[in-house]
This record gives sequence, structure tokens and C-alpha cells, in this order.
Amino acid sequence: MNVLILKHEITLLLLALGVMLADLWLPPERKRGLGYLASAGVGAILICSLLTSVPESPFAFRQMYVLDGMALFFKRFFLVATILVLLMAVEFSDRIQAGISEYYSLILFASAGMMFAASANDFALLFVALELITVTFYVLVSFQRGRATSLEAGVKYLIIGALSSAFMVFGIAFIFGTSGSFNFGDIAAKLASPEAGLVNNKLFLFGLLFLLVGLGFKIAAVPFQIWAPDVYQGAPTPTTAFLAVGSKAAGMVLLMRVLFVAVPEVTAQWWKLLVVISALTILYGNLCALPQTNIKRLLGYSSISHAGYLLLGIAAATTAGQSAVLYYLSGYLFTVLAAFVVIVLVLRDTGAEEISSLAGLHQRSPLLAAAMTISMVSLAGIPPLAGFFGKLLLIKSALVVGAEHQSFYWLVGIAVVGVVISLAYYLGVVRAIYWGGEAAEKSAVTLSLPATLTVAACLVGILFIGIYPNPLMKAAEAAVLSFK
Amino acid sequence: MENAQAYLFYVFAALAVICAIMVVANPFSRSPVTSAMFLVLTMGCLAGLFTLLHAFFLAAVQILVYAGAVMVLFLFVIMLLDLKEEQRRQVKSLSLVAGLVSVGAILAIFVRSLIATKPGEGALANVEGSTSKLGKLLFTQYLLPFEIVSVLLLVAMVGVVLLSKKDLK
Amino acid sequence: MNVGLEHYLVVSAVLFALGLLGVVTRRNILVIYMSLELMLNAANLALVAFSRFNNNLDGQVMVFFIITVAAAEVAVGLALIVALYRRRQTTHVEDLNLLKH
Amino acid sequence: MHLQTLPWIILFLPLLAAVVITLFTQRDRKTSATLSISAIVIGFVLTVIFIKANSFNPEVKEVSLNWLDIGPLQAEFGLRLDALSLMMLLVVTGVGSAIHIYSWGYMHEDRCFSRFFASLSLFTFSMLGIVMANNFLQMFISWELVGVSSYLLIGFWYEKASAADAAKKAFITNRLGDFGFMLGILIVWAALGSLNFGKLEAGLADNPAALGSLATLGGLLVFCGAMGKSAQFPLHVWLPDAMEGPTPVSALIHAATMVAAGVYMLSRTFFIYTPEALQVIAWIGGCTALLAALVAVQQNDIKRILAYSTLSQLGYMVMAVGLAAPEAGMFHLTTHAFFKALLFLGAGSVIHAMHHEQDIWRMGGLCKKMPVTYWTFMVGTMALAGVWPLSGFFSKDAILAAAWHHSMPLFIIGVGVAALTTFYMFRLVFVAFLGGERSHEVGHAHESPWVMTWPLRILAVFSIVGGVIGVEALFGGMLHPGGEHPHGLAAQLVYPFKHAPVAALSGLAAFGIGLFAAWTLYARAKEDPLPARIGTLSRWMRDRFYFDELYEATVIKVHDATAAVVDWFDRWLIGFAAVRGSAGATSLFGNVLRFIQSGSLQAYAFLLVLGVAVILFFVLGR
Repeated sequence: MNVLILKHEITLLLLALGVMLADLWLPPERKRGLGYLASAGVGAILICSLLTSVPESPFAFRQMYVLDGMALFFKRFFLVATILVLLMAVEFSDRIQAGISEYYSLILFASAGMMFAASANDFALLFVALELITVTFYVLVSFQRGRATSLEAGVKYLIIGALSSAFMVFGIAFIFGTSGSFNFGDIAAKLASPEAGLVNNKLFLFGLLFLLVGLGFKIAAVPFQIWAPDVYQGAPTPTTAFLAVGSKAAGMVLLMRVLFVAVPEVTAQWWKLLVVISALTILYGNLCALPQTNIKRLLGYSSISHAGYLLLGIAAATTAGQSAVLYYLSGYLFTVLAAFVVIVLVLRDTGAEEISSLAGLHQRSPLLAAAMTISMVSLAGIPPLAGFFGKLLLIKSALVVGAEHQSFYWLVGIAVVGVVISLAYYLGVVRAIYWGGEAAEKSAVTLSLPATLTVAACLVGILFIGIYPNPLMKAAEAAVLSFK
Repeated sequence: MENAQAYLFYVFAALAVICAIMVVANPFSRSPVTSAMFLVLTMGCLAGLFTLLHAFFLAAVQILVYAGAVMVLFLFVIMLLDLKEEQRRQVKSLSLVAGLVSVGAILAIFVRSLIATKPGEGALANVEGSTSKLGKLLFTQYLLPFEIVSVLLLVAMVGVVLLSKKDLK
Repeated sequence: MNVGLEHYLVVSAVLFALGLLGVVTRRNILVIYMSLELMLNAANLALVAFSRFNNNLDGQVMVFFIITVAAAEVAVGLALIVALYRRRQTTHVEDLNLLKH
Repeated sequence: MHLQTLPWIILFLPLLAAVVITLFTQRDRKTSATLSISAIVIGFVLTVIFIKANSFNPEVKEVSLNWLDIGPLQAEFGLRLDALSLMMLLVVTGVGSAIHIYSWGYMHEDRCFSRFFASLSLFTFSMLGIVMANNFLQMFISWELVGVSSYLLIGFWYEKASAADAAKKAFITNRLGDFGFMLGILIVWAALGSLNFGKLEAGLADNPAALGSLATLGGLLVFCGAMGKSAQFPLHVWLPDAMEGPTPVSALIHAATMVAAGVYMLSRTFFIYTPEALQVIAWIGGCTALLAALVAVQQNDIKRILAYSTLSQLGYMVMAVGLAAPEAGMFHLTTHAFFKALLFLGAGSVIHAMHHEQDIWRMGGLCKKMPVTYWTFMVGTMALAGVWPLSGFFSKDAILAAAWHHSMPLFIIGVGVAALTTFYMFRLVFVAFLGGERSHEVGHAHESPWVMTWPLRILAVFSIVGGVIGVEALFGGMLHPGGEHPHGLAAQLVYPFKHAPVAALSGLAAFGIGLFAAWTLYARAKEDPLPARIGTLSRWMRDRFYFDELYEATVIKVHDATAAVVDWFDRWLIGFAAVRGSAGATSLFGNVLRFIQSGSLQAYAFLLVLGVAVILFFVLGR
């Protein structure tokens, strides 16, 4: 077994420890800059991961850990997200009273957890990776402990998170009990052999459903979405961004691996459940977002609806649907991070998070106004931006399946209705920026060079993925092939 | 011998369930301290059940970590926060009924599935949870999760320090 | 009088359900948290029972992980509850009402 | 040498400039202008390098990326570089550079200097997109972008109601044509299954009947797009109004780029037109040329005269394409780009000096005040009128020769238009530049700064030599490989007289007649003598043959009536019942649903457990 297969995770953990240790010697005023160092380090790991290809034998630790195309795709995804979130955290640092270096290193630890999740091929690894992410996020969410809302969000996340973990653990126990293994490959093999009768084993399905509670909590799908708006609103903004992108994507990759690698037969049986969940999630997220006035809460509901769109591709359970999920997530990464970076930068002085406080942004900073606008327009799914092609691919994959199961046509209809509803609130944000009356503050928003670069990177990402979708589509298709 | 084990099972199981009821729905006291104390007892009973299942190492860990460390932490926090005066708040009957119904439904579905499946048929109970065997597994096949858990403990440590440090520098 | 796997599983499920009931009905965050621990213990019991009757030690390794993770989670959770108490002087869920709708 | 990336750089530099200006340098006027200007100048230099590196080889080069492929839908994003597009590239970047530089001087005092340059760069990007596109889809996207950016530019002074209206009019008229264009593209795609020009051409060469019964219709629908952009009758009405934009914009839109896009597109897609379609195209071109020339005779606004002149010349070019001589059309497009840009910039220089006075009857005697402007303007006029050996003579002759070979009536129209052209251009020169001062503004007029005069000088040089530097041979070689073309300067100079002597001589004769008429009527005129002589006709010409009024009375009235009906439906049925109703219901749902999100942790936990119970029941309960 080749330990080098774990090189990305190991370096990331070492980087996290390094950042934590560097805190001991750095004078307080220099600590803020540690974030740049950390993101540069993550950048180096990203470059390394880009140079890595899928090894001959992708497994390690007796097939517990796998480094296939899918894992590699998501590792890169998480690394990009981490870089941007770290840069965002640097801009946010003046609002964190104590322990900014710990904040950076916790982000890195959570990122390491996501990297492990991307490679999990075993329920033991799935459990510990997910718990590493969740426990780290308990701390990250309540990091601004001077703010009551941050603490409240932390406690809510803690209780609902622990509850869903308990469900998940109980579920894993029964999956283990009925199938006799934690390993995805073993379970799939047992499931495929008809004499074992696992497909109709009710206790096995019971366990699987409980496991889905835990994963559903991570991606914030109905009916496990209930925590998301409160936590998104209360958490420090970089944490919210990481929660929206990283944590959700970790849930998605695990969900896909469980559903398509471990229990493909059951997934095929359960399409109706997935369709209903997807439809409800889309509707719930979009409808609740309509009357929102707090921008972070709005994005919380919006992230619920996006989980619904992602589930649409999973319900389709085809290669096209899976690759559409990967494409959609990548677009979502840049889009949502762009929005959160703008929130961090614009609302720095006032601390208000109302949509109306974005008024007159185009006069204060055309760049940020453009970034927010493009992000909202992309989230709403207007061509030619990333969000549009993502939705197009997802809907197309669902339509193909619709020939077999009519319900998918209904699901597509609901998805389209969801898009129409979402236009109202996304464009509401745009309207607030350009026609929202006079800016409360006239002063131009001053941006540091790294901040400008972060915004620009997000914008380039959204536009590139949207205008030239082919490379990413091909990469997603290649990643999905590893499920075959 | 068989019978003795069966009796012991029923004793431990009944005790565990009764103590668990006392944790969540103690008719005599709503104090968190009593809940915590009954939870310790439940853990103890579970350790007993573990022993009956020949999981000797885990039984020890259960007592040491759960009853010994985790529950002490709970009690410590309860004492630290001095939570006496909040006992007067009452459980709303509506939420109690709703909770009972949904939890009962889950339990019912579970029991139905259990009856439909009969997982225990033809099972031979012969595995021994000895420390050496577990240790071997832990440090070979399960090394990776083990290491991740160690990182998790580090994160928890850092998190606890950050969250409970008195002064914000 | 033969005690089989099902007996253990029923006990485990009852404990899990009791924990769940505690989470849904109790108002003190600390007690809710204890109920969550009860649920985790129920899962542990099921795992150990399965491990014993399936003749497979992997389940016990998992229990080891669960206990460790639960300890870490409890530590963070309690620290969070203490921080909340310091800020708001409460451990009651009804008082967490800043974030809604 | 390949230099595959050069064309991409040329294409995307202006876009980059536009983006950077909008996002970063709004407040910094100088940087904005520098960025925009350097983007296009670098583009020009790179074009020259690219052509040089490929040793002026008119071989077709394509670079393309697979832009999108979802199952059967395959769209590519590619650049096609052949003689046609390279030459057009030179024109667009070359003339564009001159106009950009000139704008620096002309727009110097404008408040929204940066916005102007951002729009200008966006426009350049879209135009380059049309020129280099290798497929219909990409061309259509750039085509629409040109529409959008010209809307921004024409309506640049949007505080002025007339400018805003003109921008709207241009946009809507173009949309009409574009709708036809889109339908045409769809027909071509449905019939041939590809949108790539190279593949389409090869497919049609293999099987000329591939387009089937819809061939003529498809061709004409595609031509609709060109009618809109190149302002052909009856969609010409937007172009004179577009003069409301700043003068450099007029030069850019009317000389090198937007209006030329239609002709360029016709040449690019020449292979899809059936003979019947070409017949229609030729006649529409001829009519436009004649009509516009007549209108130009009686206009008094210096920019409007030039606008109608442009219309008339565009008619020529479209006619050339219709006469199966796209190379002649492109040749005229190129030379026209030089001298029309020159004339517009000259007019701009005059207007600048006259403090935005545009009536030629309030000028006069400017030749002494503004010698550079006067002489360069004179060169432009002579080139436009077709004086041998200036560039306009050669290109106009090529068109007349094509008409001579194909259609007698069109030849006569062509010669008539040539005479009219000379007449109205010299009317302009005599009235505006010669004679006495007609207003006291003339007394204060002085020559423009160097940033404005140097582009004039450079364009003047090209207007003189543009006809003999091998442009025609290039287009000819591209569209009719193997055809004969003269070599050497002397041979070039006399080629028209040998090739089609009648056409060449009638062109010169037309010039003579036009000049004579203008001289007799206007050399010493205090006011316009024509209305007195030809009465009604003159009024019709002045009022542009009442096309706007006609549209006002018919199209717009019908449109308004329809709009009123639709509005009623919209307001009462859709608006009230559907939209209000569903919007109301939606937000009601939203408001109800969010009370689920009560903020109570207990309720959250309960809902989660309830959700689990429901899902369990859904899957295992039965």
C-alpha cells in the first residue's frame, strides 16, 4: 500500500498544524496575514492535485480509501473552496475578537475532513470524516462568541447536527448488521447476489434511510433542512460560505458514493422518494426565500433550493445526471463564494446584513456591484452564466429519465417553477443594489489587492464555466466514469 | 449457564430501559442532575450488556470513557452553571403527544421490519471482543479512521479552549 | 429463555426511541444533549450485538470510534453551552429566539 | 508559422478593456481611454503581424474549440481566418483605431468619458466577433451584441430625448431584421444539420439542392438580418436618426463597422443564396441606393447628408452582392470605410469647431479657417464621387461593371446614383467650405487639435491609394479563385478602362455631370435654389419621401392598436388573474412556510423526527 496516495490530506493536515503553531511566535498584528500563507499553501496542494492522476490501484487501507476520478474531482473542488474561504476569512478577521489563526487552521481541518469524505469507500471512514467536518463546524459557526446570534446558531447546529449523527450511527449499525460489512464494495457485492436477499431486507433499508438522514442534514434537503437558514444567518460569514459550499459538497459526494457505489439497486428502487424529496426541497427553499430581508438568510434558503436541484440529478441516477451534479456544484462554488465575499467586503463597517443596505453599491464599488449582480443572475439560472448550464444539464438528464418514469416530467415542471419563483428574490437583490435608493454611505468601498483578486477569481470562475462550459463538463463526465 | 446469562440480560436490559426513562421523563424530578445520574446508571447497564456480548474491552471503555469522563463533564458543567431555578418550566402536553406519536411510529416501523427480517436466525454468537484482537484491527485495517479521530480530538480540544476561554484578547 | 440478537436489538431500539423522545420533549439543552448521548449508546449496543452474532469484529471497532467521537462532540458541545450561558444566562431552548422566520 | 493564439488575443483584448474600464477605472478618465485605444491599436498591429506571418496567404484557417456538446447539440466556438475575414479585420481594427484616437480629442470634455470608451470597446469586440465567427450561431450572438452596444453608443447622451429615441429606433428596427435572420439560421440548420460556414459551403457544393424548397426563403430570411444592420430599404429608417450619437460613433457605425456587417455577412454566406434570392437582393440594393441619394440632395444637416450618402453606398454594395459580385461589394466596403470614416471625422472636426452647429447653411468659408480638415474632406469627397485614380473610382467601377454584365436597368440606376452622389457631395463642400461666412460662429472657428487631425491625414492617404493596393485582387482571389487580376501599379490604374470601358467611362461622365450641376447651382448660392426649381420633388426629398410618416401612420399605429389590445389582456387577464394571483399565492405560501421556521430548536428537532417518520412510512410502512 502506498501511503503517498494520501499526500494531499497529509500535507493539508500538516499545514493546519503549522498555522496553529505559527500563532505561538507571530506578533498579534501579523497574525491576520497568516491567512494568505495558508491559502498559498492550499494553492500549492491544489496544484499538486492537478498534477496527480488516478493511480493504477486506487484503493488504500483494504479498500477503505479510494482515489478515483470522482474523489480527485472533489478534492480539487474542496481545495479551491478552501482557498477562497481563507481569503474571505482574512477580510473578515477584524470582526473575530480572538484566535484568528485558530480560525484559519480550523477551516483547514474541516477541509481535510472534506478531502477524506471525498475518498470514503467505507462507512467507518465516512463516519469519522463526516464527524471531523461537523465537529469543526460546531466551533466555526459559534466562533464569534461575543455575538449572541453566532452562539445561538452554534447551539442549533450542534443539537440538530448531533441528532442527525445519532440517526446516522444507528443506521450504520443496521447496515452493518444486515450486510456484514462496512465496505461499500462488499455491500454492493452482497446486494448484487440475489440469494442474500438484501434488496428487500427491511432492516437494511431501515438502516439506509437512517443513514440518509445524516447525509440529508449535511446537504440541507427537506425534511432535514430546518437548521440551515438560522445557522447561515447567525454564523460568521466565511463559515456560512464554507457551510454552503464545502459542507454541502461533502454531503453530496458521500450521498453519491453511497447511492451509486454501495447500494445502486436500492437507489433504482427509491427513485420516487428521491423525486419527492427533490421537489419539496426546491419548492420549500424558493418559497421561503421570497419574503426574506436578510441577505445571509436569503442565501440560506437559496442553498436549500439548490440542494433540491442537485437531488434532481441524483434522482435521475444516470451518468448524465451525476455529471450534471458535479458541474452544478462547481458553478455553485464560485457563484455563492462571490456573493459571500461581497457580503463580507461591503457590510464590513455597518455589520448590517439587510438586503437594503446594499443600496447604491454600484456607486460605491462597481466591481462588487457587478460581482453581486452576476452571482445573483447566475444563481437564478440566466444564460450564459454557470448556473444556467448547470440547471440545463440537470433538467435535461431528468427529461431523459422522464421517458421511463413520468413523474420526472412533474419534477422538471416544479424545477422550472422554482426557477421562476427564484427570479423574484434574486433580482430583488439586484434591484436593491442599483435602484435601491441612495446609498446610506457614500464612501467608496476600499478593497485590498487580495480582496480584489478574490472577487475577480470568483467572477472569472462563474463566467468561464458559463461561457465555455465544455472543459468542466468533460471533466465531470470523466469523474463520473469511476462509478461504472 | 445459558439461563444465568439470559437472566442477567433481562436484568440489565430492564434496568437500562428504566434508567433511560428516568433520564428523559423522570416523574419526580426535572433536575438535570438526576438525569445525568440516571444516564450514568444506563451506561453501567450497557457495559453489563457489552460483557454479556463478550465485548470486554468495550465494556471497560464504556465505563471509563462514558461513565467516567463524559458524564463527569456533564455533571461538572451542570454544577458550574448552577441550573436549579429552571426546573419550574413545564413540558407542554401537545409537544409531548406529538413527540410520542412520531417516536412511536418510528419504533413501530422498526419492530415491524425486525419481525419481517429476523436477523438473528441461525446466527452463532462466538466472537470475542478481546483487547488484542481489537487492537490489531485498529492499527492495521482501521488505522486511517483512527488517525482521523485523533485529529478530531485535537480539533475538539482547540475548539473547547477557544469557546470557553474567559477573556477575549 | 434463549436470548438472541433480536432481544438486544429491541433493547437498543427502545433506548434510541427514549433518547429521541427526550430530544423532542425536554427543554433544557443539557438534558437534550444527554438524550443524544443515549441515542448514540443505543447505536453502540446494536453494533456490539451485531458484531457478536455476525461473527465480525469490525462492529466493535466502530463502537470504539463512536465513543471517541462522542467524547469529542460532548466536549465541544458543553463548551458551547457554557459560552451560551455566559452570554445569555440560560440553557433553555425557548430562549434561543434571535434567529427565526 | 501558426500563431494560433493571435486571433484570440485580437478578439478578446477589446472585451478585456471594456470589462476593466467598467469595473475598475470608471473614475480614471485617462487610463480608461488609454486602455480602450491600446486594445484596438494592439489588435491592429497583431492583425498585421498575423497576416505578415502567414505571408498573406489567402488560405482558410480555422481555430475552434468545442464550445458545448450535449448529446446531439454541438456548438463550437471558432474563428475563421481567410482573406475575407482578414481584410475585414484590417478595416475594422485600422479604421477603428483612427476613430478611437480621434474620440479622445472629440469627447474630451464629456462627463462620461470612461463609459464612452467602455461602450466603444464592447462594440469593437462584438464587431470582431462577427468578422471572425466561423459559424452562424456565434455570428448571431456577436450580431446581437453589436445591436446592444450600438444601442448604448447611439443613446450615449441619453439625457437628450432625441438620442434615446434614436437608440430605441435603431435597436427595434434591427431586431425586426434579426428575427428574420434567426429564422433563416434555423432553416439552414434544419436542412443541413450544421452551422459551420466551411461545412455548409462544402455541403452545398456537394449537393446544391440540399436546402430544398426552402432555399430561396431561407436565403432571404438571412438577408433580412443584413437589411436591418446595413439599413436597406425598407428598414433604413433608423440610420439617419442614429446621427444623434456622438460623431465618432457615427463614423464607427456608418463607415467601417456596423452597417458594413450586413454586407460582410452577405459575402460570408454568399453560397446559400439562390439566383432568385440574389435578384431580390440586387433590386433592394439598387432601390436603396437611388432613394437615399435623392434624399441626400436636399438635406441641410452635415451629418444627415453623410448618413444618406452611406445608405446610398450600402445600397451599392448590397446590389453588388446581388449581382453575384460579392468581391466588388467587399472592395467598395473597404474603400468606403476609409473615405466615409474620413468624411465623418472631418464633419466632426467642423462640428467641434462650430460648437455643435450642424446646419451647412450656417457655415461657409471654412476652407481658410480649417485647412487640414478642408483638404482631407475634399479628398474624401472626391474619393466618394469616384474621381480617377482615387480609391472610390475603382470600387464603384467594379460594381458598375458587374451591373453592366448582368442587368441594364440596374446599371442605369447605378450611374444615376453616381451622378447624384457627386452632386450632393459637392453641394456640401461648396456650401460649407467655400463662399462667404454665413454665421458669426465661423469667425471663431479654428483648426482641431492634432489627435483629431492626424487620423484625418492617415485616412486621407488610404482614401487615395486604397483602390490600387491590391484589395480587389485579394477579394477576387478569395471568392473566385483562379480569376485574372492585373499586377503592378500601372496595370492597376488603367485596368477598369480595359476591362469594362463603358462602365468606367460612364462613371467618369456621371462625375462630370454631377460636378457641373453642383457648380452651377451652389458655387455662389446664398440659399438653396433647388426648392424653387423643382418644388414638390424637393420637398419630398427633404422630408425623406415621408417614410417615417408612413411608418408612423401604418406600422406604428397598427402596432399601437395591437399593443393596446395586448395590454388589456395583459393587465386584466394575465396580470390580474394569473400573475397577481400566482404571485400572491406564492408569497402567501412563502409567508406561511416560513413560520415553520419558528426559530425554536425544539420544533426543529420535532420536525426532523417527524420527517424521518414520514419517510420511513413512505418507504417501509406498507
